[in-house]
Amino acid sequence: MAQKGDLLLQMKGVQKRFGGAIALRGTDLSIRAGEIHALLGENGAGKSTMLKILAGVHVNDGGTISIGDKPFTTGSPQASIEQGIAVIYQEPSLFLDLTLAENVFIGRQPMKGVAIDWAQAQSEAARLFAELGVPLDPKRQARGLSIADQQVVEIAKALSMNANIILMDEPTAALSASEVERLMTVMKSLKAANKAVIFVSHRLDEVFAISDYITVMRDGATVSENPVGGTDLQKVIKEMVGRELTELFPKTENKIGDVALEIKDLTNPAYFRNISFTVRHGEIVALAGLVGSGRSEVARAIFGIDKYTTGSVKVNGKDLAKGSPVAAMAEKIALVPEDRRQQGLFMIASVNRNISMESFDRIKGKIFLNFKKERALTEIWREKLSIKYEAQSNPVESLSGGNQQKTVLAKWLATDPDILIVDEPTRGIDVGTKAEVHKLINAAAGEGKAVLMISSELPEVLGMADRIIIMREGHKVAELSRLEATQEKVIAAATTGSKGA
Amino acid sequence: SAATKLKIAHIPKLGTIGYFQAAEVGVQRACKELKATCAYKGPTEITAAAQVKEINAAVQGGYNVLIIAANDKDALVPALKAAQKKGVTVVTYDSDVAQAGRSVFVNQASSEGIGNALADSAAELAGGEGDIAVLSTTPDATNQNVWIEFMNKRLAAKYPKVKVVATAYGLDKPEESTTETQGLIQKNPTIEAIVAPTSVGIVAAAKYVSGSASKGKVFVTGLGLPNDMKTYIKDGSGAQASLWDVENFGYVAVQIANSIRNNKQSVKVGAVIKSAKGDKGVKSRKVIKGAVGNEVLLGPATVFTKDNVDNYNF
Amino acid sequence: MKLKLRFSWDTSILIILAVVWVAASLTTDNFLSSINVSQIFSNTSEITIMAFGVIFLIILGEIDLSVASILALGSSMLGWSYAKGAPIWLAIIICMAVGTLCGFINGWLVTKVGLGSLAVTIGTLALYRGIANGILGTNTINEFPEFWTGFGFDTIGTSFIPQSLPVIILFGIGFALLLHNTPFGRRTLAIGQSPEAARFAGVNVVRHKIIVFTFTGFMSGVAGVIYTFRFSTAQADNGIGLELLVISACLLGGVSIFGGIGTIWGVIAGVLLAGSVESWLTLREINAQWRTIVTGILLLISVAAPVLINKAKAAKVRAENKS
Amino acid sequence: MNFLSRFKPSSREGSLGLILIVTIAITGIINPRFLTGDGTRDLFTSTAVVALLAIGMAPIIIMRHIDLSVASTVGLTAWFIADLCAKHPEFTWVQCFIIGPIIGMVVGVINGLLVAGLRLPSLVVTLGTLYIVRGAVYVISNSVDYNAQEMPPSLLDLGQKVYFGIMPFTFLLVIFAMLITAWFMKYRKAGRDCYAIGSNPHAADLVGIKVFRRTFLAFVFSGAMSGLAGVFYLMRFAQVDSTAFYGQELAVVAAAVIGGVTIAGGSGTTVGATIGALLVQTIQGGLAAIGVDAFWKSAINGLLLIVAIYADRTLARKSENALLAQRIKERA
Ligand SMILES: Nc1ncnc2c1ncn2[C@@H]1O[C@H](COP(=O)(O)OP(=O)(O)OP(=O)(O)O)[C@@H](O)[C@H]1O
Ligand SMILES: Nc1ncnc2c1ncn2[C@@H]1O[C@H](COP(=O)(O)OP(=O)(O)OP(=O)(O)O)[C@@H](O)[C@H]1O
Ligand SMILES: [Mg+2]
Ligand SMILES: [Mg+2]
Repeated sequence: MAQKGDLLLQMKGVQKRFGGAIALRGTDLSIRAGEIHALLGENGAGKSTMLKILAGVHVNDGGTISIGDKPFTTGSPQASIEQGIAVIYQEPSLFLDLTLAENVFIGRQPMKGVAIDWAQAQSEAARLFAELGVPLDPKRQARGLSIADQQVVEIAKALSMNANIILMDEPTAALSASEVERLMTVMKSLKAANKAVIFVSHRLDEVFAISDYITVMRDGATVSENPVGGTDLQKVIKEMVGRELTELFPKTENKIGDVALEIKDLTNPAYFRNISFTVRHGEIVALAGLVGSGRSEVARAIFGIDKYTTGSVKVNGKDLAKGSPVAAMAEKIALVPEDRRQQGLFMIASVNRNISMESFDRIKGKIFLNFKKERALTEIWREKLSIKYEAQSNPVESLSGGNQQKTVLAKWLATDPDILIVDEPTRGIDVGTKAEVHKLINAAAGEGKAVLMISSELPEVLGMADRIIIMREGHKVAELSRLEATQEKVIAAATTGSKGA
Repeated sequence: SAATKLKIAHIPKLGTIGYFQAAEVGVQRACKELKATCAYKGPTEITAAAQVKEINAAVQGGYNVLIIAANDKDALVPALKAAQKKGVTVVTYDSDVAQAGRSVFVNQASSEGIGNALADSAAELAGGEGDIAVLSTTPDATNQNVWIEFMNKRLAAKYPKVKVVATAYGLDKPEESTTETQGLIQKNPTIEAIVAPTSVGIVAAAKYVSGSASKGKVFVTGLGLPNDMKTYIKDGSGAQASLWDVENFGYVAVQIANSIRNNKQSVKVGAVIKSAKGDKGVKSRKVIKGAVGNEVLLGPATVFTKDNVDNYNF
Repeated sequence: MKLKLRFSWDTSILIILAVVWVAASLTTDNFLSSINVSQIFSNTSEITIMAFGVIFLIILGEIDLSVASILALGSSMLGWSYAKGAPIWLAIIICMAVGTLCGFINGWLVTKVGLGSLAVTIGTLALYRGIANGILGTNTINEFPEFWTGFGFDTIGTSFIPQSLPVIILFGIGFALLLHNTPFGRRTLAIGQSPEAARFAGVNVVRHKIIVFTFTGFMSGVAGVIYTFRFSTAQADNGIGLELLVISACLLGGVSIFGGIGTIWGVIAGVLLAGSVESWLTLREINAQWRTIVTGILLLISVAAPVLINKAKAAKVRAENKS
Repeated sequence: MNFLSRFKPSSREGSLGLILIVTIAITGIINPRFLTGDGTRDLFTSTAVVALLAIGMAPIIIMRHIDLSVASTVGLTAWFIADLCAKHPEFTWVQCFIIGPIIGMVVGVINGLLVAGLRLPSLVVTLGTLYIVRGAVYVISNSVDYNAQEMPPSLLDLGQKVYFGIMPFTFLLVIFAMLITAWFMKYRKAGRDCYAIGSNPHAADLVGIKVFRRTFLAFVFSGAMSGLAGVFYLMRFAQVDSTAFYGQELAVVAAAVIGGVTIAGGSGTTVGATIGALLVQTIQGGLAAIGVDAFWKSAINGLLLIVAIYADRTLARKSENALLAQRIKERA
């Protein structure tokens, strides 16, 4: 067993190229036992690539890596697992057909004699979920789990491996405050057990709350490594982005117009009941609540992905047909979904094909698509959102997580919607760009668009919204104006609000 | 003009089954006598489309005689017509095409003769009275349908107490033929004989019966190769089978093609064709009017029983 | 990575096709003769026509195994109605209408009833051919007007161009444009890549699938017309077993069986490759049994070659990076 | 008790079993002889080959692959064994049962190396080997075929052997294979890996599953089962030529798919696959036993297949709805 402070992992001058693109140009990182080490950097800086090399997904082209005093064996996830490394990937990749218990223990199921001991696997999994504060049913299939719950299962899986080095690539991106707190408790106990945690996050407040060390990366190289006491927020941001950021939530006062979207008594008994609210032109309304409170389902119902049983959705006073995204799009509604890999993007398709997917009218001649216009459209949005990619024709799966998220935003903003529904719009986006995205959303509202924003990041909710609607277990429990809202009030309503409200 | 050198393409229904392999032996025997070039162009699936490809390729390859057992009486005609226009002699055997597609058809035996033989054998196995059933190939197999028709006529005339109560189709596959045999017996508990005028169906039926509770109660007869049927003819299930001399079949077809091509032999109905040396003692064959047009008969079928089956090896 | 692989697949099949053509014309006298080229085209005409529909389905992530049965049912209805006295143009329309209806039924069962397309079309494979069997029984209809039976068999004037070729070229260009240059084609690819994301992108997945199933049926009906006239035969077992050849042609042409990837020209190259190799071997008098083996080897090479090439490339790149 | 409950079919297999029983009952009512000893025995005998292949195919489909070469492999083994037996009259059933799976495994190894080793799409690979193996039988056999007289009597006798009046030896082996694989797929890590690989191949790599080994072995297993099925084929038909079992691969896929093994991978069981095979055969045998008009038979067969899939789907939806209802209760 490692002692606190032992050097567990050392990476020196690590390099990695993908075809022509250089992801890592000589990165250093050293991790000690009993330490939580944050890895920060802009989208595309190479954080995930670093972790994936350790996870055995990629092989580094240059540099040296050692685990303890032994050289690190690269090349297969299996080898990494055997060397005591567990990974929570940025994109959850569960086995949707299998139960949660199986997902946690796949390949390492507890045995009784020659047979797998299912009862034990299930009780172990249940224990892990409870520890993380999310009481999921271990016998349930993973299919249909919300992205946040999927992340919880991923975390449980990594914990169950009992590894010495735990890599966490944006584990909190999909989680709301209370789950994040639980996770932090777990991280602290890992630290107490003299394990090492590498933690990647774009939520800098969390980073400062829990890490012992902070390494900042930029353009594939290490910029700085400091103990958390030896640096501060502004300094870290400057190192990451290369400039000062004065305002994170640049709220502008917009002229608020007529009601654009009116939701009345919307009910789908399995997910939400009697939800009513309005969003006016020029207004940003936030839907807040814990993971699993049913916010995404409300958004899906409005946009027509799912059907609702009773209630109504009105756009500019007219009833909107239920269950038809085509009808919703005809009314100029856009929905930026929460799960970019499954719902937002066509992973093997190129960047420009993704961006033009909802905007054929803009790039079409009479019948045929005009590829030139398509490329021009992509170029516009690359500039607006500073999306990083090597070529428009590259598949989006080769983009970094944050840049994938920007692509989803781009394709929907390109439709120039009247009503913009965004579900976790800045999930995985770095601070610099986050400010850009917020500016864009504000600008959209400024143009008179109605914006409905779902977000689990409280500062974002408080900083951006004109009004906040809070949901708990499928019910609307509170509605607060910008002036009334405080962090405490929102959390209180989300966790204990009465369902009758 | 001098006799042209024969270049013969033999196109059976299916290249891979014993029946046509036996015919090919006869084709080769004739080729050797005639010093002709011969090729066996058996398709691997039993379709007209596959045969059309073989026909076209043979014409392009410079073959001047086609010996064909047709998978379809009409679908081959356009291709065969085109071949004939290029001076190719076409002789069909075993199963015919429309008159326009060939010079003459060599028929295994008169359809009536086969029908009668089937009827006699079935009546004998059923003991002169009782129910019998038919297991054929496909519902639209020309040969089988004609034979069954003649069999029914003979039964009505000569064995009025023998009744055909059901007809099933095994598609010339062991799997389907077996299932259909089971079905026949389950559906018609009273049947005493199954007539299978197909070399695949008869074996499947005989195999099933020999291993079921019906052994000794239901008897199988029909058209089958002696080697295929030996086991069931001798194992006490009392099966019978009959067939014409398949090997001579191929031989005769080639010899007739040669007579047409090199000896300017007429094949109008009524003409007489002198037989070749190797034709198992037959001196001459007469062109008669068949169901489709002019045809030549191969000769009677042999009935294989446990007393004679060991004398044959094909 | 993926893009390069797709590119290599297309190129590899084109290279193989070129090699086959050169080798064939060097080793046989008449491979490139007008009559043989015309026969390659006419022998593959039904497969090509059906593949134009099936490729859209495979790209969608679905499959249709019943195409050859639809061909047979359409053909039988053509013959049946013609024999009953319908004018030939009406009989042709009936054939295509029956095909369209069959395709629609497949699509309806898959999308509205929610059954898997593989299972459904294994069922309708038996069903459609069975209906053809029930209607025509042992009958074969083969008296068709000369003008039509020449179609597909004859060539245009004295050239080597078979009459069915313009139809195929027309369809080919039309479908290539449809798949690669229209929103409809883009949506087809999108559904195949991720049906869920397509729904979020406002694609009416159900309607789209029904449309594609329906026009695949229509194309099978067209193939039925060509088949009927090419062999001058309307009967229940027309085109039996063609479904696997159609699918092999698509796969040979680089269409991903998992959906989302495929090109029309790839499929055309795939069909031509299969047809050319078969013709070559036939001319070389290599018997049908060996041809079966060669078909299989060709399929294996077409998938293995790009992967092996890519592996070699990657190894080279890695070696360069290391040094 | 505990032991029994291990094999208790989940609701999916339960619903399939129900459909099977209903189908058998309907046939039995129309023609009672379908349910007599001979009738039941025939049902089992005629299902044995396809069921064995479906059991071999199930793990492959569960892994999101497919093996289309099985029917050709059956043809190859059946012919090869008959050929060997014809040349070695001293052979008994023992040699056949050893040689069959070995020949099948050779094909499986080739498939496995191509699919697992090079990561090629299995549909294309096995479509290729379907043609190659069948072509090889054509060429090797040179159109020679074999009949009962050339086969070992001990093998044919075994093929006729029936227990309890209804259970043929071959189907007993099928049940044995079904139970072993069902247990393996549920209670061994390797079995669970198959489900994981089919469910999310990419994630399977990430969690360190030995994807190559599992995939490779699944194809070898399927090959072995095809080889054994080749022996069963001989025991049943006592005749073989180079076209034996031609074109039956889709029947095997149909059996597995109807048995609830989803083509998209990740779910299904060998118990389901076996029931699926029985169902397909019951429909076919039932139609023969009822004496349906030959011309319409294939149409009705197709229709019934669709009805069976529909019924299964409806029953499956019932259990989904039950889950949803439970959720609604929770939320209330
Ligand atoms: N498989 C791949 N093929 C090609 N390029 C890749 C691949 N994976 C990553 N890259 C590129 O490498 C660079 C670093 O990506 P990486 O995913 O490590 O960024 P990151 O720091 O994790 O960003 P984010 O915060 O957005 O997740 C990016 O430019 C990305 O486009
Ligand atoms: N198809 C489904 N079947 C069963 N349960 C589901 C399904 N979809 C979602 N759930 C569950 O329903 C609950 C509500 O999920 P939902 O996605 O609406 O949460 P949310 O409030 O939007 O949270 P987040 O913003 O984190 O996604 C979750 O517990 C989720 O696991
Ligand atoms: Mg990342
Ligand atoms: Mg959500």
